[in-house]
Amino acid sequence: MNGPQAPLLELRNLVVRYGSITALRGINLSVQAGELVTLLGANGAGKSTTLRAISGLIQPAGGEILWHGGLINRLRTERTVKLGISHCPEGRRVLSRQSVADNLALGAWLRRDKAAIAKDLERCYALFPRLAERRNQLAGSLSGGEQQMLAISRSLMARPTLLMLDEPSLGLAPRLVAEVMAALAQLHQDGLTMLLVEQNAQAALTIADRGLVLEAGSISAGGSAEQLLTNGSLQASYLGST
Amino acid sequence: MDAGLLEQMLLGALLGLSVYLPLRCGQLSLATPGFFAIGGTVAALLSTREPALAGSGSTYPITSVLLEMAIAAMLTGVLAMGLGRVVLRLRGIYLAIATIALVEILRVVTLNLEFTGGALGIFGIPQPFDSAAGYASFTLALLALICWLCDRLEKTRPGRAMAAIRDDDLAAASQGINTADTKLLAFVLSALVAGITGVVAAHFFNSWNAKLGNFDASITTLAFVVFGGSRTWLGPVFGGLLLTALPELLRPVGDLRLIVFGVVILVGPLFFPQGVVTPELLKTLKRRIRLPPTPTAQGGKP
Amino acid sequence: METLLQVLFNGLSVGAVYALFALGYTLVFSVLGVINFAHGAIFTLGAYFTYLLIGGAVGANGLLAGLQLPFALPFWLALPLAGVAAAALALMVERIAFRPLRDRGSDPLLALITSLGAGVILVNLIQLLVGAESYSIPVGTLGSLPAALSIAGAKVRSVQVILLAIAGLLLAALSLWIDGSRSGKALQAVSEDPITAQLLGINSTRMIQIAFGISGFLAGMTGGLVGLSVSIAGPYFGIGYGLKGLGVLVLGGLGSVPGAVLGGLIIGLAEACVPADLSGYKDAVSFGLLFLVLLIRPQGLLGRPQSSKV
Amino acid sequence: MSLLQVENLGVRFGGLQALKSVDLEVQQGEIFGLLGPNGAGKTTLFNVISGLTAASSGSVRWRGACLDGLSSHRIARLGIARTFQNLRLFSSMSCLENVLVGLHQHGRQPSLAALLQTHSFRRREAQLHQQALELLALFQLEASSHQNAASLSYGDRRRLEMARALASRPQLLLLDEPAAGMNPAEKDELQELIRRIRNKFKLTVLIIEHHVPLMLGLCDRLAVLNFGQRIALGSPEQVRRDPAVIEAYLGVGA
Amino acid sequence: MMRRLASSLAALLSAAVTLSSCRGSDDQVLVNLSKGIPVGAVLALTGNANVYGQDQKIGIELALAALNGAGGVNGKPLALSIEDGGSAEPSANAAFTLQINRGMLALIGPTLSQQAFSADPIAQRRGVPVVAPSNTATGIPEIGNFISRVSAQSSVIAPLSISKALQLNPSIRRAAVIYAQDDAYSTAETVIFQQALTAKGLKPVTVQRTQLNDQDFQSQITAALNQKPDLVVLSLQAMDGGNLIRQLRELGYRGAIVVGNGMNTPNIYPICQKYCDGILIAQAYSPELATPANQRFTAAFAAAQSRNPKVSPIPPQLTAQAYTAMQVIGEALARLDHKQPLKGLSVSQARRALMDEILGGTYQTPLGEIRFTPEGEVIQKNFFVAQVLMNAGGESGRFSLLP
Repeated sequence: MNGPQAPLLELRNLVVRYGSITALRGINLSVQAGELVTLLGANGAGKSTTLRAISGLIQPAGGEILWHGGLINRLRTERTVKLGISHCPEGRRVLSRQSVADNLALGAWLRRDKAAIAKDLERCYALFPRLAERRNQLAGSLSGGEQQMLAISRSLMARPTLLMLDEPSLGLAPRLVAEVMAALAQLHQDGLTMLLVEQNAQAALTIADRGLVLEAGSISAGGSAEQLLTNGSLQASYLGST
Repeated sequence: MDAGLLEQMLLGALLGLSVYLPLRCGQLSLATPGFFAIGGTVAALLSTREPALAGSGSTYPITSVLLEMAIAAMLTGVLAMGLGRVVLRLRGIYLAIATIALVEILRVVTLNLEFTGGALGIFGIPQPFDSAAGYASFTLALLALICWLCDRLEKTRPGRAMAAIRDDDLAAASQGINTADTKLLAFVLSALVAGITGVVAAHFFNSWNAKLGNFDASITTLAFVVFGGSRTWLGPVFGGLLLTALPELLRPVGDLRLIVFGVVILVGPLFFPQGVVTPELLKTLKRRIRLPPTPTAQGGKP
Repeated sequence: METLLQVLFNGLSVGAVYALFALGYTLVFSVLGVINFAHGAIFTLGAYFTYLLIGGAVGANGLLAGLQLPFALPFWLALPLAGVAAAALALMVERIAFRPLRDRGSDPLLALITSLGAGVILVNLIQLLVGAESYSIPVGTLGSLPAALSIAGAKVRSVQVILLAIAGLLLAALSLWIDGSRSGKALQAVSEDPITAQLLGINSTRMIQIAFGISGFLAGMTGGLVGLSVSIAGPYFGIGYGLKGLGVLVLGGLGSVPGAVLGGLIIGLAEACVPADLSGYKDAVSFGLLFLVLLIRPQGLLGRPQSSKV
Repeated sequence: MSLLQVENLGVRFGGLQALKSVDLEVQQGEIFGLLGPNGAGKTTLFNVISGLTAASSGSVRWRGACLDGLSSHRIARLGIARTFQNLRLFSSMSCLENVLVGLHQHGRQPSLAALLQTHSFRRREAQLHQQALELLALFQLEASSHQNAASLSYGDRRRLEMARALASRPQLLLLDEPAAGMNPAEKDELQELIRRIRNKFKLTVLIIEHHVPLMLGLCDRLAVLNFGQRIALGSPEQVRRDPAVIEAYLGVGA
Repeated sequence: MMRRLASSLAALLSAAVTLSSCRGSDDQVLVNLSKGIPVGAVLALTGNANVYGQDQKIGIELALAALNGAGGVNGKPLALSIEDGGSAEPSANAAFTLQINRGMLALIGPTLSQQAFSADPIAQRRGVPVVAPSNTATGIPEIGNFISRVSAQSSVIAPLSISKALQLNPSIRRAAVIYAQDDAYSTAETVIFQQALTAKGLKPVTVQRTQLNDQDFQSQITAALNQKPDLVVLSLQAMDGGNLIRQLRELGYRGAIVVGNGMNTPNIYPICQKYCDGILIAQAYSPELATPANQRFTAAFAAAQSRNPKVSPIPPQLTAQAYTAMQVIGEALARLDHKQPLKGLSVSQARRALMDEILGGTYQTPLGEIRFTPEGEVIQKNFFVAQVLMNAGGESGRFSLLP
């Protein structure tokens, strides 16, 4: 541990390759405790790859991933989850053949504190009341929006220090996007640190503290959410005009 | 190398091609030993029971062998066409198991029928060649012909359609490819190759019985393709030649020979996940030996 | 005329073995989506382990000729221990033939061949070490139990009743574990989506090992039990079950635990129903049945339909 | 007569009603958009039209003729081509070969000619290659024509899939989320491209896309699906103001 | 590019064909005696028939030791080479060819009749004497003039045991027959058994079929028992036969059991254990035959097995027949060498002359005195019917020769 000023998560010059293709060409970023940082960019820019490298699903080819200042490059996924990094994957990936309650119970797989788990379960149901109504339903029978809520809740059940979300708005009706973003804002307000990957830059920047733009495996721009929202050139090429 | 072993290797290569053809359009069919057995039984029955075919010379006439091949091809072709319509609706491992079930049913029926000789089979099959080298030359010519056809197939429209189905059959269907017919074509071709191979094998083995087309053979022939590579016809040919020869070449290690054989088929896929012969390997080889590009073989690519 | 009850007994006595065999197959299939062709060899080794643990001696033809353990365990202790040894062996097979492929994300088809290779190695290793001769567990091993039971005129060997009972017990235990326990749910999670399971902190590798371990344990126990019922017929003892087990597995539905049991019992019963005059067609009947079921229900009786998302 | 007519279409998967009595008519030459959240049934509708999924009730008509029960390759040959939401390229093939497969139905040759590689066979093959290269050029992919499709960038793969679909010379092109994963600049380009190919090839386009501004700007008419039902139909302006659409899809803030 | 590779592959293969076709003229060279007189065996040491090959290997090696111990062939030792023929035709053929190319003067094998039908013609064409130690199917010596066997066909042995059973219990009326239908030996033998039964007015009340690899016979047994038989006749191999007898007895059958030649091995003792007791067996070989040749053989066998007290010291029939095959070749070689010294003969001359010697001789073997017909069929003087007597614990037993 490098002292109190060390960021919660820091990437230094992170490089990731898939075979001969270089997906990340030296990424630097840091997330301070309590921050909501959003990672923007087009498909194939390397956003998901960044999350996968942090959670240990893929091994970086170079650079460092620091957690509380300590190197976690080579940790397997279940170890990073144990450290408090929870990765809510793209496309929701709920376990469709298990019930909502079982999905949530598996979210707390590494925890043994039964009482606290029960309390967290109630918190999730409070955050997304629709899940409570459907707790005994198979996850596969939920609508897209409900599945996204389940995926987020399931990640929360691990009681993460850092929640990483990969495109939570993907394929949702604009109305539901607003609902999910509101829930995320609520979690942020409660003090949860988040790293949010989004294509819907507008929606993400509305709730984020800071944003970074990834382009072809490198970070091309960054700044506070307000700066990015008002930056003219970014506005044109990344944020679109809604 | 001994001509007898070479002949067995060539037969292995042919069987490898028979498994390869459906696999080229993504169909894991293990029916090859069944069609092989049908071809063998046809040859065994005709050559031992049909005096008209025997000819007058000291050896059995080649023309009769060719006739047997034609009959075997017709029989396996028609059978494959009928069965294919039914089984090719299945996918992946389910198709594999359904075809294994067919092979087993065929084996049991052959075993139970009187005229196929029951457990003993049919023996005393006449010889069209007086040496193994004669067989090897004939089979080599047959293999060359079938390889040439496979090569042409891969470079033309039906071959492209097959490759497309293997990559993604829904997308292929959406490009106007009749996936059912194309799969059936591959299945029938596979059956023809296996049936014809069976005819040669029956003569070469002098005798024929139900055990020659069984479950073990299904898996072994699959190993030829997986080991050799399933992206180009050279793969199964290579796999068939090598894996047939290997147990024989390993005789000097004595009691350990099948253990070493097991190690080879265990380790092979670990080091060559795409099989030993891949299109990439061929490209690299080409660069190594600096062959000038041959435009026709490039399929007309500039 | 055979009574219906007798046919039922005959079918169940074979079917129970098929079911037990297929249970181990299906467990590995459910998590990895591949068939472990070394399963038959592990079953065989389970039988040999049981034989050795009850104090049996190795014959004259292998490298281990004359070997005999310095102790002789009662059968009831030897059987689960043989299961454990077989489980250890299954873990080795997983390590050597499956994990390297998984680490490279290779085509699952390759695992068919690597596990086949592992099976070939094991079978020939057995032959090298203990020879090809048959070994038997002594008839009196079950103590004072009568050799056969007679119920309403129908007869069944006691060994088969025990086999059936153990098959039932193991099935119940396995179902309870998979559907009722936390780790069972985690196993299901791995089988549905290994990546997500990892993201939840589930160690996929560990769960796959557990599946292989249980599968090997079941195979070893089954091998020992069948060895109690019939002689251990040399290194190829389990290979015959390999093919039949495959049929059972697919008939019941790949990856379905109750399916494996249902498939085993159905094939056992179907074979028992073949009249004496046609008994030569027994195998054709079971595979014909499998073939028909596949055509009508391509996913097997209790399997989940394959779907490809567009 | 409209080019494509969807009448009272229903699709049921087990207990799930994916489409409920949907009616649509697509006119020759128009760009028709389908909006709706994931799971609303948009892709299912595409699958029914292209023959990958069977309808449980209702029917689809193409120039007045019923398409029910036709397999997808027959439908493709009638002049309906599509792309896929999750990109279904032939990943072991080069870009050129992908497009050549798209030309499948136009490359029929006598098998004997193909075996013997007769002069006419080679000339015809060369022609097909030429056509494929032209299509690749249209989508700025000619430079990577020999590259493996799997190695292309995401945007290029999307464009290659459109090139492949166009190779069959369709009259109706079904585009399933063609802009997914593109940045706004690319989306703008795409909008232009779709208009251009519509005019060049005299196409009718049926498009699914989530990006509402793109759809409003591109489409002549739009339909909105929700839970398998059509909840709105009309011009972009009409749809945007439709209270049912705002309630179920867009939300009040939009 | 593909075409280049393809054509080089084709060239390579054609070269291999050409090269290999130049072989075979080796038969004209002189017999290579540098390592001893070359004799080959091809046995099923792997695959399903491995247990038979294993038994045969012991017999051949014992005979080799006996022959060479007695000075070999006029002072020259025999050099034996054993190759694994697997349990299928392709590997048996390959092994035969390999042995022939090595210049072997005679071959023993292969283990199974099916393999013999495939491999023997190769030896026949190349003019290599074959002495089959275990092929009992009809038609083996008829493959050609170079093929002979020391394993008597079932037709001569099987009826004896039926007569004996009826002699022991004249009240037998209902016979059930069971055989393995995928086994060449079993299917041939059951026909003989059924004819013998019919000849005695005992047409089988039921015929049940099994498969070689079957282990559970509950269905066949209960179906047979339903016919209330008082005699069960089995044509099975040792493994399945042993299992079937055990299950038959466990399911309550008390009547007589007659088994065929395939179960003539002590290997059945550990399989059916105490239930083996009392079965009648037709034998082409009896360990109790009191001739000097057999006593030498059984003593040698017992000595070889003595290092392992758990193993039966009594030789199985397959071992005795394999021993006989080797002995026949050894003695024929000795006679040949007397007439025409091997040193001066080409391989093909030696082979041809050896075949004549084999067929011309009379041999005092563990099987008793044997000779050959001109076709190569064995003429065996002694056939036996024995009854299995197990000891009290059911761990071991013996074949007690019936008068």
